Amino acid sequence: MDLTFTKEEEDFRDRLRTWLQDTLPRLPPEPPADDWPARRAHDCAWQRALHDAGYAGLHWPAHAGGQGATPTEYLIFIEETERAGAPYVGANFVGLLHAGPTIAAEGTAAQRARWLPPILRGDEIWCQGFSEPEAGSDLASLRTRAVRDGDSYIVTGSKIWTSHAEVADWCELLVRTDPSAPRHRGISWLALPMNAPGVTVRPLRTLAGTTEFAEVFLDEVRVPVTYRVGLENDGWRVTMVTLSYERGTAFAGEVVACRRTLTSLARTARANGRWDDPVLRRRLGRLHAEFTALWRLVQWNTCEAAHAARTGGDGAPGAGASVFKLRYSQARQELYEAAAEVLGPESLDTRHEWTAQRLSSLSYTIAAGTSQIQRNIIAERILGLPRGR
Amino acid sequence: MDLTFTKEEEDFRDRLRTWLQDTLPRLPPEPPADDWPARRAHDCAWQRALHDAGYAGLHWPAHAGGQGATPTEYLIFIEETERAGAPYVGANFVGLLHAGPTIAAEGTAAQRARWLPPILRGDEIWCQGFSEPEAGSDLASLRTRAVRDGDSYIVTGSKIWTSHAEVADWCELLVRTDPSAPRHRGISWLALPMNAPGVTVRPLRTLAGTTEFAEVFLDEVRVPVTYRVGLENDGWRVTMVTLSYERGTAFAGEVVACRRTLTSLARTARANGRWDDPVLRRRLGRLHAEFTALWRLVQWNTCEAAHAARTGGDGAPGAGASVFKLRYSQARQELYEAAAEVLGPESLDTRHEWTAQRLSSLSYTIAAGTSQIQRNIIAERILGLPRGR
Amino acid sequence: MDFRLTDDQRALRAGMRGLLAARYPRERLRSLADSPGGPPAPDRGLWQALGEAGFFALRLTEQDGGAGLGLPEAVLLFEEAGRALLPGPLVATHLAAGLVPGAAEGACTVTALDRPGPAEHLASAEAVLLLDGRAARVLRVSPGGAPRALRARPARSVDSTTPLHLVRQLPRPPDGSATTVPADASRLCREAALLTAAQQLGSAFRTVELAVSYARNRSQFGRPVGAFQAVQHLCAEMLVRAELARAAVYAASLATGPEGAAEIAAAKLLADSAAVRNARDCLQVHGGQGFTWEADVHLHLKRGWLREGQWQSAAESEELLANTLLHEASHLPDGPHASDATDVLDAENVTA
Amino acid sequence: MDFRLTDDQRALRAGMRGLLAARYPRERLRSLADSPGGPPAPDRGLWQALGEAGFFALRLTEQDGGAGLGLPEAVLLFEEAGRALLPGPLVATHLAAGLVPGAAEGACTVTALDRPGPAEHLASAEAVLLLDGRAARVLRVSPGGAPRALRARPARSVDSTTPLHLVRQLPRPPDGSATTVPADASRLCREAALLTAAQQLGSAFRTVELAVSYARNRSQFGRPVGAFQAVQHLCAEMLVRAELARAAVYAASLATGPEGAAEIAAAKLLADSAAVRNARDCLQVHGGQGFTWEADVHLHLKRGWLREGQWQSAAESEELLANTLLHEASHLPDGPHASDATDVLDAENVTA
Repeated sequence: MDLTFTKEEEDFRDRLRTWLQDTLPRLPPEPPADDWPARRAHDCAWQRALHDAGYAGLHWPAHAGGQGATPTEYLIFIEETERAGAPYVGANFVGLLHAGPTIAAEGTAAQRARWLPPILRGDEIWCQGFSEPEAGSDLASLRTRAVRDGDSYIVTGSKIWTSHAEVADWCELLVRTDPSAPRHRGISWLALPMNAPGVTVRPLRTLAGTTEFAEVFLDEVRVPVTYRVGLENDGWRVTMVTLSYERGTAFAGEVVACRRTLTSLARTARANGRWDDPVLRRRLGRLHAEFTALWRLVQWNTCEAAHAARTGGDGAPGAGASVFKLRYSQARQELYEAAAEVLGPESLDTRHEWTAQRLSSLSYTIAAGTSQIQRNIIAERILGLPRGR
Repeated sequence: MDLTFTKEEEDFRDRLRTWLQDTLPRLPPEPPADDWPARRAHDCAWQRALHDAGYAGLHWPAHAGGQGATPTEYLIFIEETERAGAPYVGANFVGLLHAGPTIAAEGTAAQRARWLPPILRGDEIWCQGFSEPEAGSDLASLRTRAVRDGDSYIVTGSKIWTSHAEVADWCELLVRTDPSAPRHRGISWLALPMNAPGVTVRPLRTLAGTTEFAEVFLDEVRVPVTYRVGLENDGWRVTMVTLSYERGTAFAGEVVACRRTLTSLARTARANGRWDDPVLRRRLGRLHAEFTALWRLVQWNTCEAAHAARTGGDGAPGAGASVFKLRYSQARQELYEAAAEVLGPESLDTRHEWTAQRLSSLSYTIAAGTSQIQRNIIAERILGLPRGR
Repeated sequence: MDFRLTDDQRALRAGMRGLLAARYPRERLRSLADSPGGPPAPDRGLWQALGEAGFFALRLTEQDGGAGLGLPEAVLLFEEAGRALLPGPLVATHLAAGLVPGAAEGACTVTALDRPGPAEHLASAEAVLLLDGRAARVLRVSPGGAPRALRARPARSVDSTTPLHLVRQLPRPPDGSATTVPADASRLCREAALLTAAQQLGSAFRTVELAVSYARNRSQFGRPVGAFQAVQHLCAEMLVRAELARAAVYAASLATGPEGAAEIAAAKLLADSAAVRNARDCLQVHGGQGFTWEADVHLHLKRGWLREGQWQSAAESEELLANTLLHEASHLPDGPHASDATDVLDAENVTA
Repeated sequence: MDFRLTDDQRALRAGMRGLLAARYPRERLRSLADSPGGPPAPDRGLWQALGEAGFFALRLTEQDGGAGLGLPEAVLLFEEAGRALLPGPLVATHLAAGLVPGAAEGACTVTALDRPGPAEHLASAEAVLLLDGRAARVLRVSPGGAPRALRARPARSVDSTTPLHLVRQLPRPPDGSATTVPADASRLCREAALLTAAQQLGSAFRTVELAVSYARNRSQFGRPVGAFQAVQHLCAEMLVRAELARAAVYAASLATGPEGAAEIAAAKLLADSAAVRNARDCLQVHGGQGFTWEADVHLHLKRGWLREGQWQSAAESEELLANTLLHEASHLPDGPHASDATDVLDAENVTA
């Protein structure tokens, strides 16, 4: 057990910190939340800056154009960028964390050459077409179908909960290529050009009034067979690689941010007098314990992943990530409940960032596998309980 | 909506209160908790006193030897006896609240004449033989079998969680009379004489170190067919009448007692300084709300039962009793958790009554249908959700 | 004692439900929620219809133009209003009937405050009921903006059907703008808490219905999600919260005398929890659908957040209930139950 | 950074587990729990075996007869002790190694107190470590009774394998009976909290195992109860609590410097919750079986209750953590995240 850093890691942190100090003040201000083209431009410029400084695809393998950093270095990167208040990964999320790693792991050399460099440079944006209106937690029941027609698939169906669809160039798409196969078979993974004829994007309004998600309708969209990653009907396995990334270090930056928010809560409570209420104070103290432990759990999972990578595993976080996701999503909601308590009547004003976050936090126990699904995974895959029926 | 009482009800309450004031000071002191014969004698003497004063079987119908009181009068009886600190129903519990009402509802005239008067007079004690080691929540899977042999059944098997078995005269017993029938059929209800050859009682030690329960082993015990109540193989239906009593007003007295305990907690906390902790104080305040509402729910259920009785129903509480049981069992545990908080280190001493109660409260979310089972009942029978599989 | 509703009470409730179904159907709620200019002022036509139906005058005597009914009946009507998420300063206008001309008939809207904090529908109100002192006061205002005397600023309301101002200060008692009216402010505050609790109760039962209906119809993994124990048990706990709150709210509407304040505090506490936690669980049952603007559940959650901060917060209710306990404790006779075992133990062998 | 256990640490843990399996098998625990005369004194033979295995001297330097290891290794050993529910004043004797002759070798037992309250194994101890002041003190006592200086009375211990006294008062500093020893009391208190948390952690993981094993083997309604989602989800939450506590406890064992106190408070808080709530849920999974004396789960629950009150209560940990937050807040730079939107809103249009 060792939580200290090597000389190399400390050097990496120092270089990064210096670069962030130099770079962040020169960035343009954040665009308005509902101006998608401006947000795309902003996010891409940040990604380009990272790329030019040698930080793009930090934890991607070298053969995919990445820097081959260790998981520890990647964690340092997340921690330092978040602490410095750097822009979020934003529109580059799917490319850098889902589609890119999938292509890196499962794509051909030609596919890697075509798709990965523009992701790393911030030239192309990806979105995700997995969920469907009728297939939520039960992702494998997806119905969007792709029928082979010569060198193309003809794709028809609809997808939901697609972030950044309005401004994306590509969509990583799961389609059913063999309707007669068992649910988890017969699925394929396609790269869909968002400008293809037959693709319609309709913004989806969330309960927070925001439109960061969209529905994507596909009406006989023609996708070249060469845009398929992995074998036909092997898309489920290909996808699992991607999903396990989503359940891993993807939340690490958010934990750092939550810890900062917690500190701000204390400061605000002290300023407005609510700090004198021991019930609230002890609640904040317990949240401090929770987020401290969640950060340690991130480190634990990172070290496990690093070990797996060194010993030939793929470095993808295992089912243990469900433990983290389950608790983190709950703790995040508790954090913003506590924030409402700190704010008092001010919490009824949605202009307050914490109120907006309180609303958006409601999706955390639902998105990327509901808490109910996570508990099933833990019970069956980690604890080995018999399959629920 | 009317929570005031009629003149008749107020008169009933006054008479009862006067009688309790006269009678209770003359009762002998409570015997030690582990002296079962003494406890039987004590409980029977109290029941005899009730009988002689005209309060025995208050809510039983007249044809069963009861007083035919309304549910409201019965609730007044429970409230007043509990407030006055009268003895608990104790060893007479099964007779007065399970076996007796079952015989009253389903027995023949001869059976009623044989069994009911001794229950009401405190002459005979009943215990309950329903649960089995392998059939807990899944009561209908019971295995104790009864084979017909002339005018008798030959009964073999074992029962568990039987209160007062050491001192009981009779046991209301569920046995399987048709092993080939579906689970809920093929069960019969028998009155088992506890002194019959082949009956062995072994005390069962609870986590509180007490032995109020026992295991009952039955080795080819001969029970006359005339001791069967209801039709052969109709015992499940017969039993449901009994069980629904258990889930009804049976807890009403305990709610009154819990409200008293809560008041004592406040007094103790004030005396030992813990009242100054707002976290504890607000916790007690919330428990006050819970128990206030639980008492109102008892009144609500009582009025519903009274209405059902007036309009020809059987007065037995319906599935709504699960709502009460689910919340009450949880609230009782929270009450004694709060008590431990009030006591501080003293709570580690089992001589403290609240510590003993904290331990025994742990059974409340398990006994008489676990909380999980109660939630199933509410979801499926009240809310009409599809059967879980 | 008959806790159940009388036939008249059932008829009253059914009438209110019918009125709302006709005048305030779900489409109306949804169109209000989608108002492009933010939360709209109350619908004056509907307000007048409520007035004609006796919603505001309910508890005035017949000679004062009322129905001569009591808090139990008012609770039933407000439960229905909460169920339908009817917006508007319903509680304040109801309390103002007889105190502010036009309130009883639904000819004007009145909002109310017992302290600085959120004020609903302030800009459109004709009067503000000030309940911060011993006697109630009425501040007459001209609709169209927030009155200067309150130092209020408009909020971007989280509840998109309820416009909100955050009020910084109430005018100090000797203030010409506010007129004292013959009503006990603390009684009105208790009644406001109770009627707000009734609205929360209605919302809590409505989200049970929404969750159950969704769970019956939505299929995942080849069966209705309502067949999964995890979903069943969420729904069961929702019902328990609502039923417990109902017992508390109905009983509090009948309570008279000094213990009434504690009963109302219990009612508010349990109804607030039921409304907010049920909406929360209903959202979870709905999965991704629950996170969309189109589902109604978020409207219940946001209204629940607003109502739980009004009139009596959880902290205030809990402290009031705790103090009531202490008061009871000082009157507890030293019966067989009252002895505290601590005393027994303390008397025992101490090795010193 | 490599948070995972080293091979040496794994070997150390395996050695401890092996020692306990041989010297303190489940039958031994059960026979202690059933002792007719109440909770027995620690088994001196086992105590000596622990001493020989280096359990107490672990962190002394090699020249002082120790293993020269640190808190991370101690945490692993105490986790194993907690897992097996090993009774005895393990933490106090471990802390007393080097301060009380014989403690390091397991030749004597030492209990400890940081304030009046419950003292475990007081009657059989050779010394009491007093940690209420700045410097640690040692009170030498003759086994067989509670020392008069402590004004203690014996309790009927809820944990039937841990004899308890309730201590009324610690001897005031200039007291001839207690000798000052060269150790910082507050450091020892923090270490005691951490090692107690490690025991709770071991218990929390053990009750996960017990629950899972029972759920796999017990059938109801024609299938293992572990196939019911309600039971599955109880077990899943148990694991989450234990894993979160583990991350906190292991990290706290590595923490040095001023933030160490907060890390230890977090570890104690989360490990206490994990131990007590897991035992509680494990009991529920066991159904009626869990309510019997024969099931082990109640022993975990009762030990958990005892340990959660020792060294740092939840209230103390939470207040400490809250104050750390405030301290951090005062050092927070005004970066883009640090601005409080309240300030933004307060500057806006106030209509007054």
